[in-house]
Amino acid sequence: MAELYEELGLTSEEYDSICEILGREPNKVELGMYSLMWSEHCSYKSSKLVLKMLPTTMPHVILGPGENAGIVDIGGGYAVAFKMESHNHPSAVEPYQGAATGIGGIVRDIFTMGARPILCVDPLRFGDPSNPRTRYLVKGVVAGIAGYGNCLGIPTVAGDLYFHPCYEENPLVNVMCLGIMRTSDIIKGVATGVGNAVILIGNRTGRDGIGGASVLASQEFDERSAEKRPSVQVGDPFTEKLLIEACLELLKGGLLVGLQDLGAAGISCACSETASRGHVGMEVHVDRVPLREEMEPFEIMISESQERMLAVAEPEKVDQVLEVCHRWGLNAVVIGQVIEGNRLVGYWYGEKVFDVPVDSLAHGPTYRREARKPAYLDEVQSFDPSTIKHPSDCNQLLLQMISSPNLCSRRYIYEQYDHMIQLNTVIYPGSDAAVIRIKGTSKGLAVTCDGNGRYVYLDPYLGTQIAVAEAARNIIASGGVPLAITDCLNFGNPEKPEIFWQFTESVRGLADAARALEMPVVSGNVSFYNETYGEAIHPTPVVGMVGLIGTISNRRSIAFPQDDLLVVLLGQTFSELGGSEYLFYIHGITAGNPPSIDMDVAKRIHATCIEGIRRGLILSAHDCSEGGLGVALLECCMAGMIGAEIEVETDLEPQEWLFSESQSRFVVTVQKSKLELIDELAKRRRIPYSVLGKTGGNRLRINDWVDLDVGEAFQVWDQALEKILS
Amino acid sequence: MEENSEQVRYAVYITPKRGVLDPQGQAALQALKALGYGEVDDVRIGKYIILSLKGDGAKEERVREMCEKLLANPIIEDYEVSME
Amino acid sequence: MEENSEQVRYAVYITPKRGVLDPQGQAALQALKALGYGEVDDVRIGKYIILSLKGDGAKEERVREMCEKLLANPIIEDYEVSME
Amino acid sequence: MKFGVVIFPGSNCDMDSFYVIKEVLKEEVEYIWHQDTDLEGFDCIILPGGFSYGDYLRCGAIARFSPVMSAVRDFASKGGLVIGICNGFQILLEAGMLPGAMLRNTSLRFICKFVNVRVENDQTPWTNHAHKGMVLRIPIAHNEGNYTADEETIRRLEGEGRVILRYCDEKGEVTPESNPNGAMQNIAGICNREFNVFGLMPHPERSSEDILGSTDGKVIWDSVVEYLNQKA
Ligand SMILES: Nc1ncnc2c1ncn2[C@@H]1O[C@H](COP(=O)(O)OP(=O)(O)O)[C@@H](O)[C@H]1O
Ligand SMILES: [Mg+2]
Repeated sequence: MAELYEELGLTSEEYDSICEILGREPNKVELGMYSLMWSEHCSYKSSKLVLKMLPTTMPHVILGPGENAGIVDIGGGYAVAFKMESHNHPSAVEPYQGAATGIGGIVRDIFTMGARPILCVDPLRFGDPSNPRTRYLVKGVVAGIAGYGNCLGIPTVAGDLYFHPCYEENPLVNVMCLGIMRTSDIIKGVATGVGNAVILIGNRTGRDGIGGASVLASQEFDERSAEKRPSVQVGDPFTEKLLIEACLELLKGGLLVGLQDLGAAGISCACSETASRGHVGMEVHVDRVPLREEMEPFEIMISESQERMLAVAEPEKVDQVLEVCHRWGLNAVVIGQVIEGNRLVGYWYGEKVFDVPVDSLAHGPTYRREARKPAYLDEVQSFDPSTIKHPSDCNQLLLQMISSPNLCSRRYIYEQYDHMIQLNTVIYPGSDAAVIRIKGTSKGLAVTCDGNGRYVYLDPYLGTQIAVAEAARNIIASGGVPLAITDCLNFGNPEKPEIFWQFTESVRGLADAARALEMPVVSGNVSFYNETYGEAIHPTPVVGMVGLIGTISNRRSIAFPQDDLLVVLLGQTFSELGGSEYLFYIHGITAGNPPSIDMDVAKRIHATCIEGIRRGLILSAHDCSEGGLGVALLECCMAGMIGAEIEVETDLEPQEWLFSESQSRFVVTVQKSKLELIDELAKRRRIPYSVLGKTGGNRLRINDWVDLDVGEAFQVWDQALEKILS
Repeated sequence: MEENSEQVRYAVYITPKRGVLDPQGQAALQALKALGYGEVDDVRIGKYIILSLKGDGAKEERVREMCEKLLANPIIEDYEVSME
Repeated sequence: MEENSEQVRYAVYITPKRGVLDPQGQAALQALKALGYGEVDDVRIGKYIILSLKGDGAKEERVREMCEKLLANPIIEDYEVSME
Repeated sequence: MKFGVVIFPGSNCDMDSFYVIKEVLKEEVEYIWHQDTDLEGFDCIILPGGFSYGDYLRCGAIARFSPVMSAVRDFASKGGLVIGICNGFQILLEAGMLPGAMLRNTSLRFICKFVNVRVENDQTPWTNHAHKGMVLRIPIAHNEGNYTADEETIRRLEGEGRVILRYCDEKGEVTPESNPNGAMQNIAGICNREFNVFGLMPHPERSSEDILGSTDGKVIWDSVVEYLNQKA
């Protein structure tokens, strides 16, 4: 055993500590279980301490991080559960199945809490789209998300998509799911009650995703090692759909004590986590697990076969549980029971094959990693954008900008997702946040995700604050009030001090911004080791945000709604081209300081927009972010096919005015007669604003810089992604 | 499309790799059992591709290449090629 | 799952009927051409189904029945059956 | 008047159809489990959209063997109304209750978006509230809506006025550009010879409320209600 641990990714200290915990050397099964459960992915051993910085409690938080998903009270007896996850590495290996099983995993995290999943969100990052492999990955990933999510009948209503060469070999496929439930229906992933049955529901177990631990097999089965190869996980959305319905029915019928999805580290993880949360022990009869092929106990315990759930039920309810599962056409087998004490004990045809303390598996080691500011930062930050030479034709520049892979329409993607099913989507993808109505109430939810890796690369603390602020603006522009955050933190190898510094700074930015905007972080995920040949991706925290719309008729879209409205900019434009899409796309530069953000100003501008919408003064609103004001204005025009006449005076260069990515800005429309009220509002909150012009016609004119036919611009913007990808 | 004397046809058989989940096959298996075909033990569903190639000469190498590059997904599928 | 001496395997080949549009085949044809396989004249994509049946005796009739009933759609597909 | 919404394993628009009948039309509606065979008391059966049995072998191929389907066939042969939406349409085709078959969309991609369809026959239980030539804006959401049939079948469908909906542009012109999936003759919905069985790819339940951006789909529901009221 001793020589094996390293191949399994354990350090010698970790191995020693396992021996100490057990008072002996672990056997093969135990070693396999510890190696998975103590992996970074399952144990958060590098990130745990840093994540403590995040604000997680507020009055409306029902359940914070630590469970399968965070739960937030939205009033009226309803709560929402949501979480974001990464499926980066599986998607790099097999884009369709990797992305598909990513959706499968995150959806299980939600219904396992008793919530019905009502939407998914898919933040994506890929390499340079001129590379054929990138295009293959994009198409595969999008088809995988569509293939799985559409079959489940869960609308994918939002997402984002960035291209940068740093993601070439290591694309990011993050997925978020949100579910809704009555607050009284919440169930936890906990095992309690000695004697209660442990039931495995769903797909048979195969050698899926056993990965590194397969060395345990090849040690003994060299001649058969090819057959013992782990399999790439293949998604089975049909079974997952049945699982959703069966589990929700079980919960509704009050038949379960606890419910837990199976994800990474499979049965080992589900059993040890539920037992640990319930402060009990558990006995597992590994031979009872329904198999797809012949497998050894260690393989069964760590297999990551998809579409499986672990339920805990009182003995007298077991028959009913099995009946419900069978009616839905699902396998369901009692594989063990809750026992006294604190050990997880496994049997294989009566013979004991593992016996470990539950908590030692469920809570791996904790590390305080070294952090060191990376050397590249001084260099990239010292770049001065005012030294670049601007192309002079702004009209052409704006057209070029809206056809950039990072700014063009995402229609090609979201049309492949069923974004309407469940009859709740009332602001479709393509606006700022998506808006979902809550049937039976007058309320709605706004959902978005954001995370500009370039900003975070250039300044992890500031860049992450911006991600939070931008997400909040998306929510607000859609008529919502930000409620809570989930996140997916995608970074390189945390054992490298420079990476760990990025991570720490980024989490500090997330924490500070969340506190400033008074939002809790209720769930999330950390994905480390996003590196290829020692080259890390841009540090990429992705923020998922949920907002509440008190009255659904207060939802707003970005589209200019009619002619003859005033176009007003809340906030102010500075000369801030550092880290901008303009620098990246037009000049091929990723450098400079990202735009500054003053959280106090941000808060006041946010409050102004919220109040303006609530009082019906603001008729449309659009967050101004990547691509700057020029792009934002054109997007408002294209969304409603209505032009605008913009006249402004400014000390900025036209290109700066158009493409600077200054924070805390909204482009809004108001009736001329209501301008006074907007003025009052702005003065009261001491925020800068300016009237840019008015809507109307079918052209966007900006000073003598820009004069574009909206319909023609639309064609360019709308078709760009499909062209780029074909 | 038109068939000429110089056309050769290859058949490509693509199957899910051993051990890889085959939800399609499983669904068909269950359906067949429900229809009374209890004798069916297992169903695996793959693809059957017929390629018509112009000209003569040994083509099999090229067809294998096409499989590797496009037609099959070697990560989860096996394939075989035969001349018709 | 388990293989035993009494198992027989049948292969079913399902192809799009002549004259019926085959969007997948057409897409593969275009993609192959774009990849430089100009020699490809036509691609038809169908299904390759492997059935493992218990017991012995002549099964082919039963397998044909399964095709008629479930595995193929006679409006758009042809099928062939062969013992492996 | 009572509607029934069939739940096949994998159906996922069942709740949407149910919701619209109950909350928008305010009519009586019940779910029907795929193993049930008693359709006594129902006036209209809805085979909803979704991915019955995952659509794994072929869309609708496995669902057509559900016990409920023989009951639905009997129900239809006695003149009961049956509407198959999206996957429901595919099931009706596989069951032979409507002619033809579905191929994959020519783009080989799932497509979810609003499309325009033109009403081709307003003398049916499904369209009596519409008028011929009327353009309805209704969403589609499918992978395989590329309708195909042999020439003879198409001729018959056209000749007997059984093509009920056709993809068209905003002005009602039937053009190749307005055909989202490659369907023959831009066919979006057809009926059986008796006009009591209707299959369509667009989702009328998704366009029956203002808040969802269109109420054009409601024309179909209103027609059914009107028809059933007249019959009663
Ligand atoms: N991968 C995706 N999947 C689904 N919708 C997407 C995706 N990427 C972008 N969208 C949608 O397109 C719109 C524009 O996205 P984005 O430019 O990221 O918005 P913003 O800049 O306002 O955050 C949003 O409605 C977003 O939800
Ligand atoms: Mg954004």
